[in-house]
Amino acid sequence: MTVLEQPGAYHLAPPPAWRPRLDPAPLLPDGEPYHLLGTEADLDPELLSRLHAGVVRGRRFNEQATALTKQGRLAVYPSSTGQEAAEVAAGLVLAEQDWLFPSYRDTLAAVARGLDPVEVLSLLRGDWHSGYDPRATRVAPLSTPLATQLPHAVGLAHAARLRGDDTVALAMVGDGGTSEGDFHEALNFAAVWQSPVVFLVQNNGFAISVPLAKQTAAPSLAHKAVGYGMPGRLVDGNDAAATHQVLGEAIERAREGGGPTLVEAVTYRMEAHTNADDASRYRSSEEVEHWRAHDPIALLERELRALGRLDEHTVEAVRADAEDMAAGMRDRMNADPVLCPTELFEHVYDQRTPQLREQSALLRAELAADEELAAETAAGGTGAERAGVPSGADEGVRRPGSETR
Amino acid sequence: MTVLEQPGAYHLAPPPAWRPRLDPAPLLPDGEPYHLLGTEADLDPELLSRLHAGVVRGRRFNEQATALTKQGRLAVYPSSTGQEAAEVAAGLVLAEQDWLFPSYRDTLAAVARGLDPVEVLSLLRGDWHSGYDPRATRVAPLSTPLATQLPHAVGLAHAARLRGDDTVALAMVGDGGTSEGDFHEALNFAAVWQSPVVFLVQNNGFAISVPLAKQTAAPSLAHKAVGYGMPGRLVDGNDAAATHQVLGEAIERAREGGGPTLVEAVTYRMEAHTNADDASRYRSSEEVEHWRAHDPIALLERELRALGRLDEHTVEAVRADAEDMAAGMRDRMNADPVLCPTELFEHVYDQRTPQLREQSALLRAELAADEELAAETAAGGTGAERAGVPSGADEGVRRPGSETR
Amino acid sequence: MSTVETISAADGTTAARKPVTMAQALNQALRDAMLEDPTVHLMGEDIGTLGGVFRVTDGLAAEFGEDRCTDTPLAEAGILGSAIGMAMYGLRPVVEMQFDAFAYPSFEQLVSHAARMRNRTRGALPMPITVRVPYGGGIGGVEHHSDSSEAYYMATPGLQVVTPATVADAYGLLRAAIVAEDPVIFMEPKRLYWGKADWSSAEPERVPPIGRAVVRRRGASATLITYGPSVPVCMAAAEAARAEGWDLEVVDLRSLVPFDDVTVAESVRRTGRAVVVHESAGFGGPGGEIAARITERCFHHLEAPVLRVTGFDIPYPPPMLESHHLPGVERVLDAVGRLQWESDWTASGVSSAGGFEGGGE
Amino acid sequence: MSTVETISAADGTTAARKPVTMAQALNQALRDAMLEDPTVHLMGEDIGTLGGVFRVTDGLAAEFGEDRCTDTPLAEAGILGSAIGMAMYGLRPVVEMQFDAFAYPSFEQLVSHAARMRNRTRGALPMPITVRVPYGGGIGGVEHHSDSSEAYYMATPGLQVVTPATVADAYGLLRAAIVAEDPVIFMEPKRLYWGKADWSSAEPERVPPIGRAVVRRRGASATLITYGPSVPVCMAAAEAARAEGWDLEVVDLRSLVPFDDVTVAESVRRTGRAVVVHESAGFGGPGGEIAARITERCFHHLEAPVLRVTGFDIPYPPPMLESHHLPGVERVLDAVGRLQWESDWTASGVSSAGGFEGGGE
Ligand SMILES: Cc1ncc(C[n+]2csc(CCOP(=O)(O)OP(=O)(O)O)c2C)c(N)n1
Ligand SMILES: Cc1ncc(C[n+]2csc(CCOP(=O)(O)OP(=O)(O)O)c2C)c(N)n1
Ligand SMILES: [Mg+2]
Ligand SMILES: [Mg+2]
Repeated sequence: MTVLEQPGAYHLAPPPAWRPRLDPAPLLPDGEPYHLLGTEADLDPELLSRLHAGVVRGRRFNEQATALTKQGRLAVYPSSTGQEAAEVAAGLVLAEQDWLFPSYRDTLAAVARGLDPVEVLSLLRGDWHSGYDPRATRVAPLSTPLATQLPHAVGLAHAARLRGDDTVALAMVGDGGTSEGDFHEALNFAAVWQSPVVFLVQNNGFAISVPLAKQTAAPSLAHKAVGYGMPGRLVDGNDAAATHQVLGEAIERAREGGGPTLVEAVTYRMEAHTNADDASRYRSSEEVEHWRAHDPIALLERELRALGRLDEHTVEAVRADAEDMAAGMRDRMNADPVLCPTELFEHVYDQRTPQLREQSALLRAELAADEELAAETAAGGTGAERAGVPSGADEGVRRPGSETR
Repeated sequence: MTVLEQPGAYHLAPPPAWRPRLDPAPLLPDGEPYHLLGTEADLDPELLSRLHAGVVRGRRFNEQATALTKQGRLAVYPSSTGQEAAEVAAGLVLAEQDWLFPSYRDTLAAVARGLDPVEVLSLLRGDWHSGYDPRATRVAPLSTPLATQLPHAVGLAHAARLRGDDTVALAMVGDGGTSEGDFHEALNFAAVWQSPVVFLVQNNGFAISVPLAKQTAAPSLAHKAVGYGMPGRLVDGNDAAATHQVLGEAIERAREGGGPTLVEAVTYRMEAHTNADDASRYRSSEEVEHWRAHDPIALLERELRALGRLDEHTVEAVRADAEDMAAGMRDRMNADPVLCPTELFEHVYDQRTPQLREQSALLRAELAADEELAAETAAGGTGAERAGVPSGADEGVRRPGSETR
Repeated sequence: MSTVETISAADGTTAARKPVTMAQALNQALRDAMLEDPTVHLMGEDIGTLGGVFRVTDGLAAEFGEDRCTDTPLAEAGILGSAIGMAMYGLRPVVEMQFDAFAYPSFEQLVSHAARMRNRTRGALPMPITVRVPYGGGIGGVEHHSDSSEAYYMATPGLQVVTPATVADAYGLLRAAIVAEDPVIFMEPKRLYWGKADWSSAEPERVPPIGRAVVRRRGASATLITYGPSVPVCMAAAEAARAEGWDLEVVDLRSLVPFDDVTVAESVRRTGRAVVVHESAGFGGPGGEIAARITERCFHHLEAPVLRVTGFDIPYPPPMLESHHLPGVERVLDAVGRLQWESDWTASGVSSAGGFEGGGE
Repeated sequence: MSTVETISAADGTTAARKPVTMAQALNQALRDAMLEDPTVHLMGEDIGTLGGVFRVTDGLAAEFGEDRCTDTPLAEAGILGSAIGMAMYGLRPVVEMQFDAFAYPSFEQLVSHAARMRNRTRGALPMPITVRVPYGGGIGGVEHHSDSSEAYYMATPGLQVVTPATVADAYGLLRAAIVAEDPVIFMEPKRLYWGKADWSSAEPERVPPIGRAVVRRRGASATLITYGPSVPVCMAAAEAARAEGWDLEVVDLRSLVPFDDVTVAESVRRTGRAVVVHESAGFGGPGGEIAARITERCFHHLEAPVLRVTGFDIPYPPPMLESHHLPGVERVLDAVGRLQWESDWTASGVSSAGGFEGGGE
């Protein structure tokens, strides 16, 4: 029972598992968000111009998408106005073989990567859950359940590394999403596996109505990196050049086998959470105005102008390009999408089960009966009435007053 | 679109949400686990004696429980041999009004707190899921799903604070459990709410067969505290005095409104994961021997002896006390528990549903029929045969070879 | 929805009534529960300052303070897990899950702890927790915003599962859920949130307790058994069925657990035919259990097998296709038509449908 | 278990056979799948060095390296979530959940992603993931180690749910699950892990594909419909029933999703009577769906309602009481006795049992 008899036990060196295995200092983020615009830093004007065109297009994209909600052409739109710098930097920084894992707010990052705006908007338009081919575009579907896409990014990056590919995954999440268990599990797996993945947290101050102070007591979200043994970086998310650089460094580090990085981009959501949200319920317009003065477009334009790379002609060209994109969106989104109701049964499994075959036949029969009926009577019953829901359903989208996503 | 026209935007101070809100330095744990035994520290001999009696009893408890598995009296036992210092410190450090949230390995902490060993062993004996009254003892049921008890501890501590009580919750978890999402969510809630809760991670080097290096890449588990904005402490978990002191400080801090603390106690599991596990599959006996030299009982005895507080008489008394406890356990555990099968229906809901009333009646009728049959034939059929499972079931417990909990 | 409202308004109280939405009645129930019992605490995402994305908690943080109506961090397991701890300390938490599918992260806490803590501790730690889950579709919600998840909860012993279809039940059942000593999954049909009925907040009418179904419409030809968002659909179907000469009875289950076998069996024995209607996917959904129970209890009274009209066995569709998925009046009537009426006895009927090689193409 | 083994061994191959446990056959299936397809990756807790707590992955890390048989951190959502990402990149992950109840933390990843990713992306991102879940009781496991969680998975469109009851099926179905293009929840009955049958690893007998039920025993009086751990119980019951003059047919479902309506309906139409047997709680469990489907398809062939013999509607009991909970031979025979045999036609039968006020005391 007692081990008194064991001589000298205590004088042995404590076992090796004891000591912290690495110095935390290099993992800690800076005390201030890193920024480049407006500093003396020597910046690549080509890159700045590309970022500028991107954020201008991005702002226009957000405006157009919001307008489409008013016309009933989108079920809902979570705008990234104010956050265009981080969104565009994320979309532009990746190499071709890299993957992007956007959250539901990050349509813009996908568009900046070059995806078709209309395809990216499928989820929010409501014609299908995801409208682009993730393998072809190397953009995962927009993730609605918060933080759940982060383990996917880790798994994909891990698989790529196992295969010997030099693919990196960039995974995006909001400040609110960092509270989810999946955030924790993803970062831990990534660090243990040294997976080539970069986590980009856009801290825009709010999770719907909940301010950061109710979300975390951490010194910063970037400080969470320490607990996983990966470096944390804090960056001015409205500074497109700084965000692009920090992400780029993290991605190259990952590509070279250096493992994951957590990047916190500090920014602000200028609009309400979605078009259905009323932000005046939880924040002051002074706060919003304060941030308007730190607009990502203005920051870039000031810099470009100082470099002599922005004249009215360039501004006009960039604006025209953005208008073109918006006009295209408008035209194509105003056309009703072609829908095939029995497609509902096509992709549930690789092969339809016998049960789904039956159900598909049932729906097909109903649709045929409807058509017959419609042929008979001018103003015949439609699928919507069949479903016993209020009319209006056939516009594709009905949203009761305060419904938010 | 462009905001070129806005003059001077960039010269406004960046918004306040930007800066890390507190200095991470005070949150960081020491580079070495804190220890007291064998140092020049001035220690309370009374406390050392209590801790010594506790760890000796604890070791004996573990031995006796393991022996009971061999006799088929316990379904399984996860021993805390080697970890008695942390277990006993946790059990003894709490004030009467405080709550303990043990994990499945922490029977010993509950026993050290004063609970009846036989009641604490119910889960592992298999007569009921939990054998003591958590409200009366202020010990939550042993938690089997890892880390799930941590949010409970936070909620309870939060509730106590809302009520104005000075209750603190001490929640225990293993190194493996820190990887679960619930660990993350619990620590975050506690920090945001500044709940009076202390998280004690016993880092015993393994989660069943998985070594710490496959569990985390963090500098230490205590470093995870930084990401939540709470202090992390690293302590020698085999040093009962140091662990008791670090926990005591954290508890008093919590009691006074200072919020939560994460404590990592570095220790080692000397036995296999449970009696059903074969540790030789995944670790060397050298490693085990290395740790045997840092035995928690030996550390205390050396200190007490140096203080002149441990003579053979004391050792004998402590040993006798432990033997008494073990004998009591043996006697009581060797008696078959009185079981009432229809109790299965009694606690599912506050009131049995009509369906459960029917099912209870069915079982009662079956039991009555069995009894009649048994009365008729000397070697009649029993419930076990009725259930169509191999005989042996009535011994209460059958474990196939490698099944582990 | 008007049919149901009429019914709920016809139960008879005298106080002044005015049109109230289901969301408002739920809000009132929370307010009254908080006034009556200081241990009632509300927790969830955006339920404080914002008043919830459906405004069900509107004004409660202002009235009772943030400690009693708390915006939590964004973590559902953390919310439910800390609610369990609060209940251990004697509080009575009411949790809001923002949408059906966002309750899934809390599944382990729900199934392994909330549902079992009382049983685990022989009654020492009851779990008087109400989990409010806005559920179901028909609101044009994008993916993950229209799930019908009740089958998961029904399959979990230790949970009660309750769902209102009328304004009066919304108030009455939520009050009952909050005072219940067991965890109640309180499923709020999203598309009925803005349905109005005349109702008096000063003198809310009494409703039957949890565990009791209610016959919403008397009929003699067949029984429609339903709950939540499908109740108005069935009421409309019963109305439309009159034209076909069918007099349908409609049973609103209200409580899926405990299940009211008596009311259901009494009705089906009387009518001899039954159709179970719900939005949730059919396979493995609530309807199988319900149909099986009816058959076990009413076999010799049945003129036809109990049929089911449910959502298809598919993930909930995107908004533009959801109308095809939701069980509607026509689909209910089609099923009623397949109940082997005397006139059809020569036809092959349902028993030849299905089968592994059978079906569509 | 010997009856079943005899049956599985009777399917007829010629290679040398020797007694093999189900756990060994599963191990062999994993090994063969890994040899055949380099994209097969195993992930889970303790599956590497230790070989899994049930030793099903024994030796595979040594043979294929840690990258293909990986000990993950202890986090089930992380395991399944990263498996999803690996599948997105073209790998074919096989995940081990250590015990049934420890799969719950991964519920959101399973339901909201694994089950829906193919559908979400119109087939662009299939999810060929196998999730191995040791399930069920009868092994003296303490709380959380004996859950039967199949009802949750059955209610989730997009998942296939498969469970073997014989050594040959353990091998054959696991191979089929791994090559399937969809997520398969592969439920391994814990208490059959050590059951042995003569089997040849060199020439494993072919078994019917996923989606097909198998008649394990021919009979004429009534059909027992069952799966997984209850198959041996039903075989024993059928044997015992001969003494009572009943000739029972036993259908082993093997695959709960997709469900084999043809085999089941064919059998029940022939026998006219059916009992569904499973360990999982009855209410909201698989049996309700199965009974309802049978009734829909075989109504006019049924001499009695389809009955169910299942676990009680309670959390799984502690080890010392589990024998009372598990459906056993006697309970199955009691149910068969209530199938309204001609001789009983004057008695009241099952249809008067139950009801809200009814039951016990
Ligand atoms: C798991 C989960 N819980 C809840 C929600 C509902 N929800 C949608 S967005 C949102 C807030 C997200 O905040 P944040 O992560 O900061 O991202 P942001 O909206 O600011 O981009 C919430 C609670 C969800 N989508 N997923
Ligand atoms: C959620 C969950 N997943 C898996 C398990 C199975 N399991 C039981 S103990 C254990 C290892 C625990 O390791 P650790 O947290 O370090 O505690 P220790 O056993 O070392 O005390 C595992 C994986 C579990 N109990 N709960
Ligand atoms: Mg945010
Ligand atoms: Mg450990």
